[in-house]
Amino acid sequence: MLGFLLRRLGWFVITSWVVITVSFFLMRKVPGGPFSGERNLTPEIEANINAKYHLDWPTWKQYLHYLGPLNLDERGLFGDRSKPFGGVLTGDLGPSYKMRDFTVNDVIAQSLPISVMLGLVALMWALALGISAGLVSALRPRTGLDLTMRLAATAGIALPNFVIAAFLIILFVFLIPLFPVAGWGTLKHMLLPGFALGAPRAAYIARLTRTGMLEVLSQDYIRTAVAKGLPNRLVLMRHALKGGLLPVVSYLGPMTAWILTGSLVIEKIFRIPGTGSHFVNAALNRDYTLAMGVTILFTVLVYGMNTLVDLAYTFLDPRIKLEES
Amino acid sequence: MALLDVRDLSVRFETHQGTVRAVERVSFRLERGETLGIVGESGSGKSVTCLAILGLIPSPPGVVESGAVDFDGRDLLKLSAAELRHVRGNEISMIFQDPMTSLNPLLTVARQLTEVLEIHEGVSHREARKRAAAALGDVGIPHPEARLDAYPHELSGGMRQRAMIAMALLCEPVVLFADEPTTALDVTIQAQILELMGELQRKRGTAIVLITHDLGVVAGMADRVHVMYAGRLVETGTTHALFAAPQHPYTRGLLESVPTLTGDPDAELHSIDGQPPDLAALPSGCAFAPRCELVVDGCRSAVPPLEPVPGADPAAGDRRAACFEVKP
Amino acid sequence: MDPSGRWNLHVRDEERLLAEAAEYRGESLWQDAWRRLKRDRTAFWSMIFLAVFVALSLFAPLLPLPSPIALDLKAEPQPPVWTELGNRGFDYTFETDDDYKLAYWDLYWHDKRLVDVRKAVFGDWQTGRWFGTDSKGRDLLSRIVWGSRTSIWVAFAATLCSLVIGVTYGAFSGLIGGRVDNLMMRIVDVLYSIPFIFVVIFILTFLSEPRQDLETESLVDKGWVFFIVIGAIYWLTMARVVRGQVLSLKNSEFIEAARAVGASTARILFVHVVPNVLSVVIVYLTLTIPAIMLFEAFLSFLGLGIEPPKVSWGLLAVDGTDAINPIRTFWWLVVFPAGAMGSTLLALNFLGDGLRDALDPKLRGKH
Amino acid sequence: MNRAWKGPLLRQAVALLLFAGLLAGLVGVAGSARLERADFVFNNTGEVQSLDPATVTGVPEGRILRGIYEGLCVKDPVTVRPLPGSAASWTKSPDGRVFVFDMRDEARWSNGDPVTAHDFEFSFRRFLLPETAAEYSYLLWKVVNAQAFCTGKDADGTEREVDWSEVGIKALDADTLRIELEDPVPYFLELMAFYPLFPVHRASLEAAQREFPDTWNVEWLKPERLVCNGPYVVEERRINDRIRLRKNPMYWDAKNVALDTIDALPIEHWGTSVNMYLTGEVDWLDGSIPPNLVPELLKRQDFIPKPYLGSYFYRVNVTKPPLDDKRIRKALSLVIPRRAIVENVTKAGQAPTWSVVPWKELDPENPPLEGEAAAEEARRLFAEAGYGPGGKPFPVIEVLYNTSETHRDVAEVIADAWQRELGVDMRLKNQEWKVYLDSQTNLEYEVCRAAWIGDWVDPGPLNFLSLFVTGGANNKTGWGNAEYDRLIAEIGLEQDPAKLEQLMLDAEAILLEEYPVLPIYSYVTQNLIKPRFGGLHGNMLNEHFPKFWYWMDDEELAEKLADLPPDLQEVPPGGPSGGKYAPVGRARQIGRN
Repeated sequence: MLGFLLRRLGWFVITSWVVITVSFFLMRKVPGGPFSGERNLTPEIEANINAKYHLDWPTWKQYLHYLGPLNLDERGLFGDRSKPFGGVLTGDLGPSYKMRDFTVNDVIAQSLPISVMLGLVALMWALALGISAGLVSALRPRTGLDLTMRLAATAGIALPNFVIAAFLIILFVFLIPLFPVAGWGTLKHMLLPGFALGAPRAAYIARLTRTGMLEVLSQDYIRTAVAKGLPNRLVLMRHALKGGLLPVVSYLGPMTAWILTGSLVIEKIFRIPGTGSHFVNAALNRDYTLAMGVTILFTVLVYGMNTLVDLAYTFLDPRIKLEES
Repeated sequence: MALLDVRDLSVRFETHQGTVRAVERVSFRLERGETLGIVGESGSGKSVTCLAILGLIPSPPGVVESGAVDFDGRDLLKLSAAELRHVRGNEISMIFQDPMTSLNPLLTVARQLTEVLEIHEGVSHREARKRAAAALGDVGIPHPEARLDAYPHELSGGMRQRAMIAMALLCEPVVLFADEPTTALDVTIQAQILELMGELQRKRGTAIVLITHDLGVVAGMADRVHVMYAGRLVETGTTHALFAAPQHPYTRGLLESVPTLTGDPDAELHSIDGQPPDLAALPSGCAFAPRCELVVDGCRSAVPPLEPVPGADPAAGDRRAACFEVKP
Repeated sequence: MDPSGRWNLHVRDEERLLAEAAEYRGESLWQDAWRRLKRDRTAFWSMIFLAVFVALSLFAPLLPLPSPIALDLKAEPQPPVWTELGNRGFDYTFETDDDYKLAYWDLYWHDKRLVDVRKAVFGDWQTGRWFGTDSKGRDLLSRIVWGSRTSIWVAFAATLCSLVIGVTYGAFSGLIGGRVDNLMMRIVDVLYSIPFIFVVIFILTFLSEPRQDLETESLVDKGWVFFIVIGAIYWLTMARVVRGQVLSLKNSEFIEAARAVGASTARILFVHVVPNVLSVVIVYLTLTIPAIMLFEAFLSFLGLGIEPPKVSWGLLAVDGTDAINPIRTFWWLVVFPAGAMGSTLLALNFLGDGLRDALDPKLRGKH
Repeated sequence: MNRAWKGPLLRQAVALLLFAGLLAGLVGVAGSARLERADFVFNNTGEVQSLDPATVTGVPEGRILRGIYEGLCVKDPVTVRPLPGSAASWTKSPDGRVFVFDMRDEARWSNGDPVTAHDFEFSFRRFLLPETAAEYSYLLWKVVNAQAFCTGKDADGTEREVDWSEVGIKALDADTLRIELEDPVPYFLELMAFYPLFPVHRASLEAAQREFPDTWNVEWLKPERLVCNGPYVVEERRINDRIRLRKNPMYWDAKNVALDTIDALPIEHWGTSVNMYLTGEVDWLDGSIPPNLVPELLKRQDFIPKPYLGSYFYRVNVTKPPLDDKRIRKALSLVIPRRAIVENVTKAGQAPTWSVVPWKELDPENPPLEGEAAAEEARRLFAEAGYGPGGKPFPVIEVLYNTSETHRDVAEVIADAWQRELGVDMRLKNQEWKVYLDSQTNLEYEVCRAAWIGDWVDPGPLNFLSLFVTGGANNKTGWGNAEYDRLIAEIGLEQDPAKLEQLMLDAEAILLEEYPVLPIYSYVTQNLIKPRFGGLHGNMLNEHFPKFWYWMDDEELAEKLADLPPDLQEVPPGGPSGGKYAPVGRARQIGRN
């Protein structure tokens, strides 16, 4: 177990380094900078700004500066102590260029809990809708109920989520005033966006559930369970469900990543201050540090979630050993 | 009266390739405490027969077309789902071929054993656990208490089959279907398991239906043997009589293809040419006709009925065969 | 004694059996799949539906539709009219290449010929305002049909691209195995950890870098390049799936048996591996196309999608959602585009499910 | 792995605990984020970049900063002319070069410190310091020696080190600030009310620098540390969620401030913004309205567009043949269907314009050519330049615009007209914002969409004319004209309003002859605001001042509605029915506005 985690950590470090390096240099190659705007800056002012944020340094120097607690700044550790930040290795992701009153750490600390909440609500919707649709489809194929559930679950990947969100708002805010139109704060605020975000995932979960259940139901041990005289309910709940839902568990890792980066549309429409919008806005605004920060966050989350999923697997499936991922 | 009386059981499967007649008008009786061997190749319908008796044929595509199964004054084929559940695992148990896949890999042995008791006898979890441990001990698993919390993959193949047997016998059923119980095991383990089954049978008087393709197993265990081919019974009799004087050419072929210690080690082993028939497109006559050395014209047009072997020793039990060429 | 139950089998039979099995897998896999697909009515009708849609979009220039770009500025979008079947309003003449641009945009040569045929057959007759018009007076039906070209074909091209990369990479990794396989899969892991949306924005900005010369001179369409590049990003999953399939096949008994009886590598590859991988790939195809179509819509939402005057379903969907609100709803702007997109994607998904079932070896023989 | 962990009981317990924890977290987070609705909520359209007045440039920032700081001057909410702010009065030398501001004695920072001339000297110095990197620092370059202080160079490029003592900004005492300019700046007092020149509180800034040597430039702006001198202070700030302003009790004119709390929400999505207005969760939208809705909104009492000092135009890259030919540029301008665009695309009452100076009244004697006449003239010019039927083939022209629906729509209409009337093969090119800016600056375009909003009302045209001096940072067309440059320079020096007017007309005439830009329409403000809300007026700069905001009571509302055209559709008025007035009472509040 320890060995597994250490190996994972090793790969995580390598992966993050590659990701950071690639993104860093890629970002500097993109035309436009964080401070270009509708009003052109005179060269002198631009020089002032570039000096302040070290954008006048050669890229490799900026890169080293970004990476680690290296004292490259003449105003740095031994200067007037106004160094902008300590580098990724010290856990400091630097100041945001666009939201200048916040450090990237602030931005993530403020938005991540909200995204996690939204993600959880979305996850619940997706699981509830997806698993029930998948079960119906596996157990009662080709019935009216099956078709209805499949339609409901598949609708999520049949329409862009902004269309779904727009329909939801018209329906449940204006025609039947059940929910607030947008914003964040109470559980009521979370249900609609959570649904809109979870709906596309429901379709995948339904499909995974269905396949997993079909696979499990064709196993010999299900026949054994029936031959033992167990009632259907018990056969399903105790013997089939656990194995049938294993594929869903392994899907949770990638799903987290999707919910974080894919929630931009939902965040915009429902005005939710989550991380999703930073992924796109940081890139569009050329907010170098924020963009790097969310990239690193993403890598951490993807790795963390996948490791968690692997750990969960050992709990759910006693046959699996943590040899190597 | 027989403990279990199967009459004219027919099962078909509706598949895209057409109707597969897996079991065709099979009748047999099982007496209290005896062991009945059913022998045949894969696909001859022997497993389906057992599954049909317990109502375990998946439907669709399976359909139990006709027949009756008298058990304890009830027709098992007409029982409601709840009544049938009460029979399964309680009065009639079943052991499957592959202990590897027949035990749920995600649940502990204890869980899989105790649930039988909890369902059928409504005992408390603690009590069930105690009895499960005892049952594991009975089937010869050492340190049963410790084994209870193991997962199936942590047991060896033989241990697993022992656990399966323990599970099947927990509620002391009167009939045990053993569907190829030793096929997936090593030869030495096979013998142990068979011995165990025999011992338990002697102790509890359970009647066993032993399904196998292995004539050696049948010879050692069964009181009587039924041979199946392409969904039909082709020959019946006591083990001794059948092995001594096989009547049906298929039975003969089976016996000749078993190597014996006493035979000539250099002689080429006999084999039955050809393939088992496609059950979806059975020939109109005898299903064995295309492979039969004794085939005559009549074989290809009519199905030979299962009739008493003329002149058989009455001590040979219900000695019957389904072949036109059986001569007195 | 052979534990598999084939106790009456002799070794010399094995080769013959294998040949039969190979035939069974290679040929009758597809027959079997086709038959099962036909049985799954949802999937079957989805397929028919898609075929019709694809044909419509392929032959869009042939259809007597109004111009998808001709502006007819009015203060508001016009609602559908179902009383008028058509009118003689298609008063374009197509003599020089530039003439096509008035009614359409830069068309490919074959599309221009189709337009000629349409003009010859229908003259200036065009359909009426069946689906209403958008906020700039353009015929919505025509835009949906022409938009399907962008959406369907772009998604198709992107998927194909992801397929080529993914299958090559995955199969290579799986077949070689060992350290190379390990390394190649690690690379995929690293790529998975880069937020997808970043890569897209990078590509986008690189593509929108000022390089008009290159674009006007060549026939390379930015939109196509863009979506093909997107396809190139979608290959990660494909590579994993294919590798998994190849690995499991590589170790499967029948391949080992084929190798044991001396079948050549090429034969093993084409008779045994390709058909099996192909089934996975086809299923993946029906799932990736919707994903890319939705992604196109997402980009349109961000305003980064296809460029006017061309249309895509994503663009229409974005315009449509702006048109539903409590003050004033132009329902046709959202109902028709969303309907077209939704039904196509639903059909693709149902077809994907159906194909999955039909091609799944585990489910073979059942239904 | 430890066997004990696999015991079913323990695993169930762990699962249960995890689930319970999740649930608790869910409820916890859900509860903590709640805030009571503020007295007034508006859509600030985007996240505020910073609360540091020196470094910000955007419209959303302006809306907030005008609430929490007060410059030497403030602006009249209706006319947007300068009024006394932190300075109670001022004197201007006859040559317009020296201003002496007399500070308001009762002005206080939110921590009770008096607002002094030294605060302003400190703030202006900070504004000009290179380390501050203020984007707007050029606004003060006309102050004596300021440019050299800021950039190390004089206007003519000679390098020069300058000490602050040599710069023409001096606090003579706590009460008096003297500013000396090199050349007169006609709009200097308006600058003093412009948000980049708002003051910052020196003591709290320096305290933060001592306390957080690394991160002070983030820390000193945190709501709990930020000291302001405006009518409001920042109470709470959540990224992408809201900025909550609370009335500043220390503000010198607090008795005239009506609202206790104001929420500014950064709603980017237009549909959401309108939806929130309609459900009453937001009281004011400034723009951010889907164009499709505009015709419908124009029928309502709460949407009354007013002229706005902004201009929408197309820049032409005059360095690219054939666009270097002014006949071609003029022809392109002639056939732009301006009326169709404002009526059917923008729809909110924007006015077609033929000059880059917005809201220019047309000469009734000599109206601009339109319709078929314009098209004919354009074709004649094209033929004259050697293009058109029988002439040279005209190359493909690319219209560059940044990603936005309105820009796309306008571009489509214009491209359609050019294609139809002149046979010019148009290609629309959409670039993501930052790339678009880059392309414009580097002249990597042929025709591109642009807009400019004025910063001051007097002299208004100068906002726009000064863009196009040769080599100007915001010229971006490659166009230059010596006579034009001379005229613009003279405008700066001219003190006589009548002569000033004439100079501007002369300069404009050159632009109208040369067409480096193709004017399209003049902006209107698009404020969707609850009818009950008072003190917010649609002025030329669309600048609004929280200090004056209040809610009307029913009586005043009825009076206001009676003044509106009677055919307008009635809408929910919003706000508390009893209104919400400043402590001085209703009569004075209304009287003041």
